[in-house]
Amino acid sequence: DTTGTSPTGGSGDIKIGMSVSTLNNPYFVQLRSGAEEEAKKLGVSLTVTDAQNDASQQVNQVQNFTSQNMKAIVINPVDSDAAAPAVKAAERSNIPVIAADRGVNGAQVKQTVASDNVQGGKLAAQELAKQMGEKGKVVVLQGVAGTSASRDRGQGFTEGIKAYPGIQVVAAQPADFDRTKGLDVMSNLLQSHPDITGVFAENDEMALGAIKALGAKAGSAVKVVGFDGTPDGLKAVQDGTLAATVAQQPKVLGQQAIASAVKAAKGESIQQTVAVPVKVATKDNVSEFAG
Amino acid sequence: MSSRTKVLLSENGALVALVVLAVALSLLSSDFLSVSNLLNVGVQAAVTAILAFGATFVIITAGIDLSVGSVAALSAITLAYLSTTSGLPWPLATVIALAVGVVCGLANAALIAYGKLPPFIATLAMLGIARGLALVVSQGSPIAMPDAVSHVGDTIGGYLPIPVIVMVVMGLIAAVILNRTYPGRAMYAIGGNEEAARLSGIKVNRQKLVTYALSGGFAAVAGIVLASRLASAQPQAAAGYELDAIAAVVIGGASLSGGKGRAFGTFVGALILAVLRNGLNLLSVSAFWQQVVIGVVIALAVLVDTLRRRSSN
Amino acid sequence: MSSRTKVLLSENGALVALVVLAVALSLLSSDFLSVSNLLNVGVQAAVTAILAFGATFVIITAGIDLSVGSVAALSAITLAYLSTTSGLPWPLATVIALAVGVVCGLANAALIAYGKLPPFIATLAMLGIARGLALVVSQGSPIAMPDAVSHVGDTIGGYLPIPVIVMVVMGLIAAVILNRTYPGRAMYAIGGNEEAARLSGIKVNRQKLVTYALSGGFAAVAGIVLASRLASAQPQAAAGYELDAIAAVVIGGASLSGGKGRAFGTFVGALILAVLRNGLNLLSVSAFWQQVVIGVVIALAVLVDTLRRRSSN
Amino acid sequence: MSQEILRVEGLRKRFPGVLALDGVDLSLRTGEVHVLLGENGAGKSTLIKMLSGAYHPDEGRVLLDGRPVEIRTAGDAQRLGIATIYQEFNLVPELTVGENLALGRPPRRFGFVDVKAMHRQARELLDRVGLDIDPRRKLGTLGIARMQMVEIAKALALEARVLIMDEPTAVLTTGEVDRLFSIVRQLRDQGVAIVFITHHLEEIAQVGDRVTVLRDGRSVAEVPADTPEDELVRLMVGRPIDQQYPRESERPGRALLKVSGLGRRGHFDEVSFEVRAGEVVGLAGLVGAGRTEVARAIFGADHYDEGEVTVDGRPLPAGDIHAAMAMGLGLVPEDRKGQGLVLGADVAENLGLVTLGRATRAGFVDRQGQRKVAAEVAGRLGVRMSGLGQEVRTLSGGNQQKIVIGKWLLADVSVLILDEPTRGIDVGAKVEIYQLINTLTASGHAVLMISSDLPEVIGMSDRVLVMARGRLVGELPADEATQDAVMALAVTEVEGSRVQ
Ligand SMILES: Nc1ncnc2c1ncn2[C@@H]1O[C@H](COP(=O)(O)OP(=O)(O)OP(=O)(O)O)[C@@H](O)[C@H]1O
Ligand SMILES: Nc1ncnc2c1ncn2[C@@H]1O[C@H](COP(=O)(O)OP(=O)(O)OP(=O)(O)O)[C@@H](O)[C@H]1O
Ligand SMILES: [Mg+2]
Ligand SMILES: [Mg+2]
Repeated sequence: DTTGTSPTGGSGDIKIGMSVSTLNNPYFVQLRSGAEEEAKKLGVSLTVTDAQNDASQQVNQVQNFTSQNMKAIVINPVDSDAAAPAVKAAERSNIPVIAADRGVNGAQVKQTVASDNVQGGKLAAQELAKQMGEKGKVVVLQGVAGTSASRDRGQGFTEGIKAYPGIQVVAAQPADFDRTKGLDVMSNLLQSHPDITGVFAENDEMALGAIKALGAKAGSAVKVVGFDGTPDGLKAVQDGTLAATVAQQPKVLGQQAIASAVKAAKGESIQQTVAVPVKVATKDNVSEFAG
Repeated sequence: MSSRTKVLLSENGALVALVVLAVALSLLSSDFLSVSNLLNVGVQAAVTAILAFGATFVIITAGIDLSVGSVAALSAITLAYLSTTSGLPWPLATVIALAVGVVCGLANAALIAYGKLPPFIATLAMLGIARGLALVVSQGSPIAMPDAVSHVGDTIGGYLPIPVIVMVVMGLIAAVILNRTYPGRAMYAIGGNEEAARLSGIKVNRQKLVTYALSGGFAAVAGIVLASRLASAQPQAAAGYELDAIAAVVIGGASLSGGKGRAFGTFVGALILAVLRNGLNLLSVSAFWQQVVIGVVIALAVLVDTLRRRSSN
Repeated sequence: MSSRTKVLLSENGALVALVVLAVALSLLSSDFLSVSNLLNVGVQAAVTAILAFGATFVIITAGIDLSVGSVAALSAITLAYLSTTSGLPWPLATVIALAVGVVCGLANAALIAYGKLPPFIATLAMLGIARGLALVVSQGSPIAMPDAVSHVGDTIGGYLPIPVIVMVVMGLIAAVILNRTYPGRAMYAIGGNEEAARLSGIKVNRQKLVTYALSGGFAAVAGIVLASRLASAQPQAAAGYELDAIAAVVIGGASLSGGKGRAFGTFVGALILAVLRNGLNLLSVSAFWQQVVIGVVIALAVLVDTLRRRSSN
Repeated sequence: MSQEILRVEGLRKRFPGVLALDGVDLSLRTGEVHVLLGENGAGKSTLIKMLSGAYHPDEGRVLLDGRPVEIRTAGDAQRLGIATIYQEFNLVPELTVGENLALGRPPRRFGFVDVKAMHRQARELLDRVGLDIDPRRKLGTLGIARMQMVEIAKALALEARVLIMDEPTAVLTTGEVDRLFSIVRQLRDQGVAIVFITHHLEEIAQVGDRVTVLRDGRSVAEVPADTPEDELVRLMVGRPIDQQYPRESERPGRALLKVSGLGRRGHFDEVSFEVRAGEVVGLAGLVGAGRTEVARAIFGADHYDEGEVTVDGRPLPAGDIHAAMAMGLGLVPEDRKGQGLVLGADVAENLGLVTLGRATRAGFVDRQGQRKVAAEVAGRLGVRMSGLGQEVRTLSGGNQQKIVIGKWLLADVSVLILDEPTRGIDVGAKVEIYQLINTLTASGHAVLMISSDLPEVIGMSDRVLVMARGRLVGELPADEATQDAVMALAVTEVEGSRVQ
């Protein structure tokens, strides 16, 4: 057809739509660039939309993809449960759907490319405990209340930290995945808990804010563990201010999702799940994550 | 031009903007004018439109309701919690969910009418309170909607989406209330000149209760439609929708200083926002540029209207 | 009571609420009243307060500025981009960043004064446009701030935080503008009765340009302070701060219908919000309940004020 | 010999649906008071708004000192030396009196507003118009009459060569009117050219020199100010009016409204009187005597601290407008813009406001029926409008006032309280309103009429009550009520009055 669309990455006749939960967060920006690189490499046309963390807007976008006759859809769900109707709608139009980063509950997708947030939370707990010498007080900086990322990471961390009786979580407060709020909330918590030696932040942005608040204590007296492995986060690991970050390799995630989507669009069979491993980046291994 | 058409166009200048926008999009994208896409737009406008109908009442009285998004979420969570978690029959749960919306509205109105709080503050407080309660009730996790209610998100005959029907019905209700009922006429008088309304025997405080209760009730309906579409009630649903709802009302020709506004205008305003978002997706505008384009088009849409009005004078 | 104190209390009822809140918190948490915590609160209030001072101008003219948060982010990104990425000397980059804020404000005002757009729509459009441009310029990723500028986020002598100083200075500037300059007095006249202002020879459109330009300029300062605190400019910084800024102004005694408002009141309003958030952290209120508590306390704070005012009549 | 300073030729102005001005000529000389006369909606205010820069003419031109001038903004008018007192106040209630007086041109020092100088200048101006109030007081707390004096003082501050006054006396009582006239004469003697609009015909001979009569947007005559009133009326209305105050008294029946010992701290004290069926009771007094406050308290618009009100023998709960209306009370407020009208709504909507409840069945309003009755009342009062759908904001001042009264005429009230009911209404329409008052009392209803227009109170009342400083100081039957007698009572010094 002769649409006036101007998709990014390639001009092949395979059109793929991708709805990203949010582009407000460097993590998902990287997910997108991985996807775009792969699309370019494979010569397919890719349309990326930003759901701005709004599940219903995401449903709208997937519906719009079906009107546009996309050959495959990649959805990075805002919420695993809420994505189901969108996936069903695509299914009715016989468009294969790949879930990236988070799974979809209550509907069948062709493939889930995910890194396990709960698992990542556990790894974060283990790494933090290790660096704290398995004792001391910890505060948790939570993401936006009610989001699945916050829920799963928090849950994993809580489960993981139970294994260390010497470690006590003295406070858990929301900082909305935001660097400024991470700074403010950490400053406030330091007033009531000046003796903490560990911080778990449910994403790198908040961790970086917390490091600002901790000043010289960050990396020495207080160990901060973040989540996501964003460029700024990895850099902080390198500098030694961030003790560790749970890196999810968003670029790999994006690449994998597009590769699978193209296969599905061509009618090739693909695996039910692909797990992109979560890795803990510490000062020792951070160089592996560069790029 | 018949006088009816004239009135329609002069009082709903936004309609002109909507038509221009639709024509432009159908030229730019061959996908836009398909029936299925237009129905899509309708579905996507539904939640904002229903919230905006409720906000229209409030804005006509020169008030503002920032809490509509949160109240929508709280109502949906209430419904899902009561029926799915507590096992109440869904019709009862639905009635209670609607009542929750109305009660939130009444609480807003009580603070405004009797506590003399500025509507901005009272409803900003409710924005936080209702959202917080939604999180508390749901423990931060989505709750599945009962299947019976989830059908509200479906289509009739695989074609006509029920959210569109609900939107149209709520719009008609809003129009009838505004044009034909005592509370509706009182809203215009209160927004136009509260003191004159009071001295004419209108019980201003009581009418404000009605106004905000309606807004809360409409928000509850919007919340249920939203949750039904997703088959799941989300504690974070409709966050930030208050600005969209108010924008729809103002694009539709109402004034935040009160006394003006129509249900039809609001409907057009909500459609403009939905068409715009749909169009940007169809045209694959990059995510970073989308916000810029939305901003520019909203400004242009209202500008068309004011310029047209000025030149016709 | 001296007549000055009386005026201070009667025109700034929010002060009473702030005192009550502070006393309550110091009873509930032994950490609250320490000097270091109070300085913390000051730092955390700074960005909102500076944005709110700018919003005060606009609200006094019966306008509204929803774009302040986005404009703050765009200015900060501009500064960081020009100096870090493009290698411009930081003083020049800073001047350009401030100019960007002012230009955004002027664009708002042009739409409002000459395009006759409702301020809500014009600034909502700018909210999207400025945020979008911030994303476009930064490609969605944070940009490091130049070290020289980042010192704005530091403390003097390891104690006195510079953001607090900036906040106080901006507050004084706002107060002087409002009380002692022609544009300031014109703002009150325009907000109180725009027609009367026009017929008294005030160039209303030109004064609106000044008003929104000031709001944009203040937003740019706020954005730079915010980015300096993090040593990094974030494209998503200050998202949603517009509601906080407007709330601070209204809590401080201004009316959205214009003609009323003072810089000191706004300052108190911003402090109330910051104290509240700080207190919730100190008391470790659970994430789900925080929004409820914030909502309730904001409503109570303003209620205290209106009830006190009513009983004193 | 005075010379021509301002000349208007063939001015034309069209608004949607109305041709407001249809070729107006006017010639103004230095040192004269030129009266503009015309029915409500004749185009007087529109004409002067084109001299003040508020509107732009569609056709025609304005010459100042013989040269054509473009007056695009209020600033242009100020620079040309034209100052205007508008019919509707152009003041900012939230600001202080002093700031209102300096609006748009505050004194400055080093670029900053010099508040001290501003208040000093304000004090001088207030003294000039004889207003003893603190310039630091918020304007919004003043009554209507004193706002009018502030508006006058504000115009004086401009030291203009041409001073335009649109119905400045409409809300003033005799005392202020005298004060105003002495200021006007003084300015005239200094060579200022003054345009003066009024509906009080007796004022024309007192201050005027020449009169231009407008009819239907056209200037139809220019006559000397000592032209007999009958002739002026004929020129203006097109027909003579035989009787200005056509009161037909009835035999008073039982007491419908009874007020006993009413008091509100700081406002009024020990107010007791009754109004009987078929009666028109006038309430006179100086500005600030507290008449409006008493009326509002009776109607339930304000609270009161002591005393009791009964309607037809039944006690009326305090502060409850709805109850007052249910028992048959009505109030036409003095401030039409602030309290009487929904300016942004149309004529039909405003006329139907009071009867909204009555026109409602099962929650639904019979808007068709409402429009029908509204059309009838608008016709009876001769409201000049393009249709029932015209926004009230765009009606002429007098026609707006007719709407405020009209909406209460539609309600079936047993006691109607009128606060300055004929403010700004032309002579012809006034007689129409008086006839309606007669109809009301003839059918056994009662009227309490507050008015600063002494001839009106005296001409239309069966009894006149006089207030001073928040107290009732006397009562005069119709045949004893002369202007002198009323004034003598109105200036009574009240012993122990708690009103400042
Ligand atoms: N902005 C406007 N839009 C529409 N019509 C208007 C507007 N302003 C005035 N008019 C109409 O112009 C006519 C003349 O009005 P104007 O105010 O000049 O009358 P006026 O002579 O001052 O009457 P009054 O004695 O009642 O003050 C009226 O019919 C009025 O309704
Ligand atoms: N809003 C207000 N706040 C405080 N005091 C007021 C207010 N309005 C009026 N007053 C005071 O109440 C008294 C009477 O007011 P007002 O001037 O309205 O009386 P009035 O007899 O109706 O006179 P008129 O109607 O001729 O102006 C005055 O002392 C005035 O200062
Ligand atoms: Mg007039
Ligand atoms: Mg009065």
